[in-house]
Amino acid sequence: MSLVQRPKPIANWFLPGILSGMGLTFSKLFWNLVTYVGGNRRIPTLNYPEEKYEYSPRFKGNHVLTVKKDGSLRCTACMLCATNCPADCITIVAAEHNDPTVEKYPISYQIDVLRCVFCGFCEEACPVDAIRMGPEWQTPGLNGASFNYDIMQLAYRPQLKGGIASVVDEKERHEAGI
Amino acid sequence: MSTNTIPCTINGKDVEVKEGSTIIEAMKANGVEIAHYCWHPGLSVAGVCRMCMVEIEGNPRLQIACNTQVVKGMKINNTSDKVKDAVKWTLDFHLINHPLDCPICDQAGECGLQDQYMHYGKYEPEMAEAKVKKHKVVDLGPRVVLDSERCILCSRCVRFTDEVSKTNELGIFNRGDRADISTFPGKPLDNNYSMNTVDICPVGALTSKDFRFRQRAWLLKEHQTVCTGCSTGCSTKVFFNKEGLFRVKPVYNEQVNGHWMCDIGRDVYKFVNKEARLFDAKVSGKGTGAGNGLGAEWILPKRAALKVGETLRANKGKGVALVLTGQHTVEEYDALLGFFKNDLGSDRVFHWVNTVGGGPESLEAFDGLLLRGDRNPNTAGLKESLQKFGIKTQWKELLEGLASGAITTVVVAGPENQTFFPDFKAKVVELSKAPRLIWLTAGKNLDLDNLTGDVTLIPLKSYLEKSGTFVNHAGLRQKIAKGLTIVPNALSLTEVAELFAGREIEAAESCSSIGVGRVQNEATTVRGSL
Amino acid sequence: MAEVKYLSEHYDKKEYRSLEGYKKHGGYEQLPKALKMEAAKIIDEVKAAGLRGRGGAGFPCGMKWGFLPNNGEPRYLLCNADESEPGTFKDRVMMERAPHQLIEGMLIAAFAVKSHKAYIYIRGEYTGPAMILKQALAEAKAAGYIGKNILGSGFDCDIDLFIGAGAYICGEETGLISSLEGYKGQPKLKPPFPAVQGYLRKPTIVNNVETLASVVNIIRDGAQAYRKYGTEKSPGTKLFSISGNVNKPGTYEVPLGYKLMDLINNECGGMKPGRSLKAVIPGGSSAPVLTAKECENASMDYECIASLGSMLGSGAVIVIDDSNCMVDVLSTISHFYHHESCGQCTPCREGTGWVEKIIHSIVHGHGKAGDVDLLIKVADNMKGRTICALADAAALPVTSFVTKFRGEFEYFVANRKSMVKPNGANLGDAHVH
Amino acid sequence: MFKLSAEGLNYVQSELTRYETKQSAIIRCLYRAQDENGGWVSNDVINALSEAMAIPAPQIEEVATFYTMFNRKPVGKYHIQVCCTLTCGMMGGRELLALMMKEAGVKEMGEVSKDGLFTFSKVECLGSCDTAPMLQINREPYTENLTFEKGLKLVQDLRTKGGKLESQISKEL
Repeated sequence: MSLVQRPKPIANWFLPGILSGMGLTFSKLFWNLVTYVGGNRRIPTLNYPEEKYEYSPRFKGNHVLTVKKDGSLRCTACMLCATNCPADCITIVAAEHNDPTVEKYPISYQIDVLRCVFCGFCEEACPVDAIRMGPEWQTPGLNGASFNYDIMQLAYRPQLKGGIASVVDEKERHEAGI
Repeated sequence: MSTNTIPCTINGKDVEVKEGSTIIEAMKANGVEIAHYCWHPGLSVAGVCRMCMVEIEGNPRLQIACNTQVVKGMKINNTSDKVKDAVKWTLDFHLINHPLDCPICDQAGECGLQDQYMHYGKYEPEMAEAKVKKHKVVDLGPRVVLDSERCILCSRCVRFTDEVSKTNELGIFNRGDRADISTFPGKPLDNNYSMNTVDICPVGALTSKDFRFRQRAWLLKEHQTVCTGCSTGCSTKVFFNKEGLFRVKPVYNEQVNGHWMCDIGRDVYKFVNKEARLFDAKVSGKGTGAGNGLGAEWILPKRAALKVGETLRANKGKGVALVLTGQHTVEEYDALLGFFKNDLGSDRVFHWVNTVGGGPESLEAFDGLLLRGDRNPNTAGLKESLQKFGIKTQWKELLEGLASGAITTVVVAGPENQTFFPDFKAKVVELSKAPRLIWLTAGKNLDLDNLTGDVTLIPLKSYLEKSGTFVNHAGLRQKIAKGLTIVPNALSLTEVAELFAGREIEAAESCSSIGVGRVQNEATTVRGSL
Repeated sequence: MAEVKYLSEHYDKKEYRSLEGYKKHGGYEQLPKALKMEAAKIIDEVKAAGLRGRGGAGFPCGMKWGFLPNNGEPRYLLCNADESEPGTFKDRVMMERAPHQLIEGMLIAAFAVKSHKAYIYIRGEYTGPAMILKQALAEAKAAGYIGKNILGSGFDCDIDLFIGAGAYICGEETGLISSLEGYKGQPKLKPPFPAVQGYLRKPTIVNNVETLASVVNIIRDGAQAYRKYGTEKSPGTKLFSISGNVNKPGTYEVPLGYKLMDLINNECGGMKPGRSLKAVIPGGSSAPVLTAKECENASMDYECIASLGSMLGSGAVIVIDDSNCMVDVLSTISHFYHHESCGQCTPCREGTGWVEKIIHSIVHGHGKAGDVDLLIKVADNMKGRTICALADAAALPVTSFVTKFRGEFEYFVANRKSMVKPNGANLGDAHVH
Repeated sequence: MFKLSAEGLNYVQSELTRYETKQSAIIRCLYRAQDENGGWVSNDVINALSEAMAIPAPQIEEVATFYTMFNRKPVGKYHIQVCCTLTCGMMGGRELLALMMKEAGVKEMGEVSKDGLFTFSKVECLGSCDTAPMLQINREPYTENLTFEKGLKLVQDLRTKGGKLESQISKEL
C-alpha cells in the first residue's frame, strides 16, 4: 500500500482549499475580538514594551559580576571562567590587592560579548559565585559601541543599582574558620 | 655503590632495582605512581609527610617508601585498599587545616594537594572544627612570598637552605600544628638560589614574587632549552603562552645543574618578550636610499640584509670588521665567519668580552654551585670557531683601525641579553665612530635608536626562536631547539650570513607564532585532559 | 605479698642520698665486682634475669644491649630521665632518694656495653633532682668512681648531666637523641635504630632510670635470686606511681604480678569515703583505660594488663572514682597530646589537634551528632602511620575512653551537659591556643 | 639591645666545648641568657647567642620556640606554672589556676599583671601527680599539695613578702 496520497480531483478547484484555510483564520480573529472586548482575554500576544515576558530565574542573560558587602568585586581573578569558556571571550588581568586578607583581585575583567555564546559555563566554573548570568538580555549597541564589557559595565551598570551581593562572603568564611 | 641489581616485585610486576636504593627510588625508576610530598631526589630523606605508604608482604604495618631500603625478593604493593585508605586519610590530615584559597593561589593547577586529592581524595570532608589560623602573605625575602596556612611543613625548603645553598635561613619554629616556616627577623631568604625553594614547594606556601598573580599554570605551555645566563649551561624550561613568556624553571640534568638553577637565570626570559624586542629592520643615515626624510626607513629585515650584503660584497670587504659576542650558537658563528673569511676574505673579526663587574678575573668567578662569572652561554663555542677560522685578533686592533680609518664598516652581532653587558652604551659610542655601522640585535636599545649617521639595525631571533648548539665552560655541547616565535620576521645569524652572501633563505618553518592574530585557546580545545 | 622494698630499701633514710650514706648501706660494692667480670657475662646475667625496660615499652634490657654492632665505633649510654608521661613520678623519687644507685647502675651498664661516655638526660622541670644528681656526680667523680681508670680497672667512663627544657617527646628514644644533639627534640626515622646509629650516628643505648638501677641488684643477687620476685615472664619488682582519687597516693614498690585491687586498697588506703571505683589507667596516660569490672582480676604485670587490652607502660596507676566525668578527663589527655605533638608527621600533628577540638566542642556543649564515631575514626587513622608512637599514644586513650564509656559521651552530645557533673563549670577548660 | 654579661659570655664559651658538638650547648646557653634577660628570650637574645656561639640564628630560634620552658614573651617576676593535666586536672588544678589568676588581677594566661609580678601559664604534667594539685614558680622546686586557700595565700605572700628565689638556677645547672 503506497503511503503517498495522490491529490483528489477537487484540489484542482483551489477555492475550497483557500476557504477552509481562511475559515480557520477568521474564526480565531472573531473569537479573539469577542474575548478581547469582553475583558478576559486569552490572546497570547504581549504588548511589548509595556508588557514584558517573565523569564525563569535560570535564564542566561547578560553577565553580572557580583560584589561583596563592602561593594568591591567578589571575583578573585582565578581565571577558571576564562579557562572554561568555549568561546575564549573572557580576558582577565589579576593584580595584588593592598588589603592582605583579599590578596588577589582583577584589575581588568573583559567579556567580548560578540564572541560570547551565553552558555553559562563561566557561571558554573566560578568557585565563589562572582559571575552570574542575569535576567536582562535587551542591550542594543551600535556598531561603534564597544562590545568588550569591562568591570564598570559588568558590575556597576545602572540597572544593577550598585551591584548584586554575592552569596559567598570572605569575612564570614574567615570567622567560621573555613 | 655496587651497580648490581636486586630483584623485587612492585605491584605484582617483577623488576630489577639498583642495590641500596629505597622503594620510592625503585618506583620512580620503573614509572610507578606514588604519592609523596617531603621526599625530593636532590634532598635528604625527611619521612614526615607520610604519604608514600606502601604495603610490604610479611610486614603488618605500612612502611614509608622513602626510607625503606629494597631487599632481595621484597613484594611491594601500593595499590591495595589498605594503602589507598591510608593515603586518603593522611591527605585528609593535610587538608583539615588547609585554607580554601585555590582561587588566589599561584600554585593552583600544579599543586601536589590538588593532584593527590583528585587521585585519592575523600571528597566528603568531615572536619567541622575551626581551622588553625596562621599568618598569610609573609615577605620572606626579595623574591619569595610565604603563606603559612598553606604550608604542610614537609621541610623541603628548610633542608634545601641547609644542604644545597648552605645558608640556613629557614627554620620551622614552634611546635605541633602551631609550627610554621619562617626566617629569623633581620636575616631574609636572600641567597642566589632562593627561588629553588619555590619550585620544590609541593604546595602554594612559597610563591615567586616575579610570577605573583601574573598567569595561571594551566594556561602556560613549556619549552625545554638551555639557560643563556652564564657559561654553565643549565637545562631549563621556559613557560609561555600567547601573551609572552612568564617564568623559567630548572630541568633535571645530571651532568650540569642537577635539580637546581640560580636566581639570575630566572630573569633570562625577560629580554625575549615582545616589549623588549626590535620588530623591523631600520636603515637610517644619508645616501642609502632612506627617502622618507625622517632620516630612517623601516623595511623588512630580509631586504635590509640583502642590501647590506651587496654593498659589502661590492667593495670586496675592504675595511670591514665584524664584532661577535658569546651569546650566539656555534652554527651561526660558522656561517658568519665563513661568509667573512671566504666571501670577503677579511679576517678582522673581534670578540666583545663582557665582564660583569670587575676585571677579566671576574670571568673565572664561580659561586661554588652553578653561577659562573662568564655571563655568555657560548664563549667556548666562539673561541672554537675563531680558532677554526684561524683568527687571532685583539680588541685594540679594531680601535686602531677605526681611528686610522682603515675600518670603514663595522658589522656587530650584538648581544641578545643586554643586561649582562654593562659596557653596552660605551661600545655603541665607540663603534658608532665607524662611517657605516650595521648592528644586528634581538632587543631594542635606546642608544642604538638615537644614533645618527649611517646605521642599519637588523632584528635577530632570540635563543628560544632558533635551534643550534651551545658549548658550556666545560666543553659540553648542548642543543637548543626552536620553541616559539615572537618576532616573525627576525633573522638568525645563519640567515643573515646567507642574505649577506646574496642567497635567498627559505620561509621560516611554521611554529605556533606568538603575539600575532588569534590563537585558539589550547586549554579548551584539549578539554578532555583538563 | 605486700610491698617489697627491694630497690627502695633505704629510700627513707636521708643520708642514703650522699656518697657515704650510700656506701654505708652496701653501695658501690657491686661496681668492683662487675668490673672484674667479663662485659659479655654481665649482659648474659641481665638477660638471664629477664629484666624488662621500666620506661614504658617493656623491651627486654639484655636483648637491647645485645643489638650493639661491634664495629669499633664509640658507644654512648643514655639514661632517659625525661619522665613526662602523665601520672609517672617514680624516676623523680629514685633520683631524689638514691642518686648513687643510678650512677652505680650506669657505670656497670657502661662497662657491660663498653661505653666510655654516658649522659643522664633529665627533664628541665626537675631542678630539685637535677641539683641532687649534680652533687652526687661530683662526689662520685671525687671518689674516683667516674673518670679515667675507674678503681684501677683500666675502664674509663664519664657521666654528664644534660638538662632538657620541657618536651614530652624527648622521652622517646630518638627524640631524646635529637634533643641531646642540640636540635629540636623531634624523633628520627627508624631504621636505623639507635643501637646501630643513635647519638651522632654512633651506636647508642637508651635505658630508663629504674632499669639501670635494677642492674645493681641483679649483679648483687644474681639472676635467679632476682627472679624470686615477679612472674615468669615479668620478673623482678617495679615502682608504681599511684595517683588520683586514693587516700594515700605515692610511689610503692611491689613485685610484678601483684593484684591491682590490693595495690589500691592496701598500699594506697583505698578509695575516698563514699566514692566507688570507676576506672583505672594502669600505665600512664597513653595506656587504654580499664573499667572497674576489668580491674577486679587485673594483676600488675606486662602480660595480664596486655591481655586486658591495655599496657603496663611506665607503671603509673591513675585511679578515677565516680565523681569524675570521663569526657572531662579525656579532654585533658587530648589537650596534653595536642600540646606535646612535635609536629613532624602530618597524621599526628593534625590528628591530635582535630581530636582535641572535637572533644573541646563536645565538652563545651557544641557536640554534633556523629562526633563520637568521628573520634574513633580519626583516632584509628592516626595510629601506626607516624615516625614515633606519640600518635598511637594519643589515639589509644581516645579509642578506649569512647568505646568503654560511650554512654557519657552520647549523653554529653545529646544534652549538652555532663552526666556526672551536670553543672560542672570550667569543664575541659583546656583552651585551645 | 641585649648583651650577654662577661660572666655569661665565658659560661657560654665553656659550655661550647663540654659536649661532642657545640649545638648541644644551645639549651643551657638559652637558659642562662633567659635568666639574664629577665626571664624571657627575645630576638636580641637569640642574636647575641648566635654571635657568641657562631650558630645560625634560625637554629637557635628553632630550639627556643620548640621547648616550653623558654618564654618568647615577657613574663612577670614570678612565672607561676600550674599543672592541669590528667590527675591535677581531676584534683582541681584548673579551678585553682582560675582563682589565682583572678586574685593576681590577670585575665589571660601569659599576660603580665599590672604590678609586673605575676604571669600565669597552664603547663603539662610536671611529674608530681601524687601531690596534686601543684605548681612550679620559674624553675624553683615544686610547690605541692595545694588547696584553693593555700593557692590564694601563696599569691598574697608573693605580692607582699616576695618569694625566696633561687632564680639564678641556670648558674648551677
